[in-house]
Amino acid sequence: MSRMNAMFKKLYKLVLVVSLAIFLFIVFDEIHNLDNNSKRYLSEHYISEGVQETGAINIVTSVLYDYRAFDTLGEATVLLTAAAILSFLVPLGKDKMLGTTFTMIVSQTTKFFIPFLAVLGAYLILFGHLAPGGGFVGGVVMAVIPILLTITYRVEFSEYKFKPAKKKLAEDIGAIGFILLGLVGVVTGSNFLANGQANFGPGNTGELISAGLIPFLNLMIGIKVGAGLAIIFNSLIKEK
Amino acid sequence: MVYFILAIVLFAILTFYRVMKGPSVPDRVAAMNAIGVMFLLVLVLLSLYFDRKVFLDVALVYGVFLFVNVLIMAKYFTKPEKGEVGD
Amino acid sequence: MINILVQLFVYVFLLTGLYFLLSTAVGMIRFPDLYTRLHAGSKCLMAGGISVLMGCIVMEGIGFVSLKIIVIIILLLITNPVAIHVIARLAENYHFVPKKIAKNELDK
Amino acid sequence: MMDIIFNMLMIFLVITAFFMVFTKDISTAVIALPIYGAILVVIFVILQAPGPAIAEAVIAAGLTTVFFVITINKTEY
Repeated sequence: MSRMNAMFKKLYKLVLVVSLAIFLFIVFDEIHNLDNNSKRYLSEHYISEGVQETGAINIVTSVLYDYRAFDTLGEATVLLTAAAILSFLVPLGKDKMLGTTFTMIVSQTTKFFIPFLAVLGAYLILFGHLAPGGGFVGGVVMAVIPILLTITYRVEFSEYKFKPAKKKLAEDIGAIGFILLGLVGVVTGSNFLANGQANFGPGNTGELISAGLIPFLNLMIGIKVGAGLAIIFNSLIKEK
Repeated sequence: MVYFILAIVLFAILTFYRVMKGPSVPDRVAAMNAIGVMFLLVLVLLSLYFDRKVFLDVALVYGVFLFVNVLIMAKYFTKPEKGEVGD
Repeated sequence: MINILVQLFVYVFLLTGLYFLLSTAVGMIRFPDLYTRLHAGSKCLMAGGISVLMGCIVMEGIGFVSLKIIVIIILLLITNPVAIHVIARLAENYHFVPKKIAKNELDK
Repeated sequence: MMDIIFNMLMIFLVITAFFMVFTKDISTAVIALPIYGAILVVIFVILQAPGPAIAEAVIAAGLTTVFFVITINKTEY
């Protein structure tokens, strides 16, 4: 009887998941029907006019940092809150987690690997408006450097190389710089975080310094995300 | 060209058997590493097939994070599961 | 003429890579032990991957794209052996005794 | 021909997701998570969207796994 009961429970779970999937498929097929042309006027406008209005070739970046820049500010605030609360709740302590001991091969490889990571992250951040990538992705790649140092050596070495006070300062610079760059739009007489409307000189599309404020916003988001994720990781790995 | 991509995806599905079956954690991590490298090759071949060099950045970033994944799994999966120590 | 030769080289490289990737998949399924599976996951996988990427370089010719593929090859050559080495270090915690080899060693 | 690859990848995605949900061990589910991310990256590249693909490669296949592994080591499983 108990085996029958267990089989029934397993079957119940499977039927539940399958029916939920079918329900979601029907609902989303009804809402996001791609053949329906009348609901897509906004994306048509982004695709056809986005390059002339903002000056960035990458349409995703032009949406994230120009049309919907306020949402990006909200996402950055979420990360700032998480890093602040984690570093407040786990103030000090040592790395006492169990882990396999690594040999010298891994540490030497990490030494070779870190400059490559720095170049890749800088490329992703600086070319955010010309190629896929942008501030968030480049910031995460930069945050891998302290994570690798923490894994292969100890937390003490990682915090000796990248001081916690400096990381907090970098995160604050990123958050405040984003808002100050947004206030430039108000000074010139248009909206907060306005780039295309305020006419900041889109420049020649396709060059490195073009698209007005978007490269600087990318740089600020990159600094902020990198420092914040490094703080979160080092706070998670320490214990009382 | 498309047939090569199809074949590599098939090999990745074959290797996923070891992730499902494998008796211990290191088996599964090694199979995960193999599947990741195969999908990296698929990404490079797709970027040549569509003739857009932008897609090579995706392959590069994915390779970096595959290495970080394997490193951190090997560092912090240390407690053996009960009753599953063997070959 | 030279076009046909380039096409031939591309097919040779890609087919060699596919053979090694197939042997990786078969080895991952069929080998009896953890350490032999690591053997399949390191050497055969790297041979297949480098062959496929060399085929891509030959197909593309000299340029910016092939430079990026060379960077990917160097990345794989640095990271994958270290990854396998680290997995072997992880296996030390579990105290594996490979049955088939250990019996023969103990009998002697 | 690309349709066949796309459908195969979708079936593989569903298999990986079901395996992640229904497996008994937590560490096995975490090991299957980067594979799920890799399949999604390839699907996004086939759909000609490099921006979401690179974000997926960073977040789902990278950061989420790192934080899950640390959290599992801190718990008693």
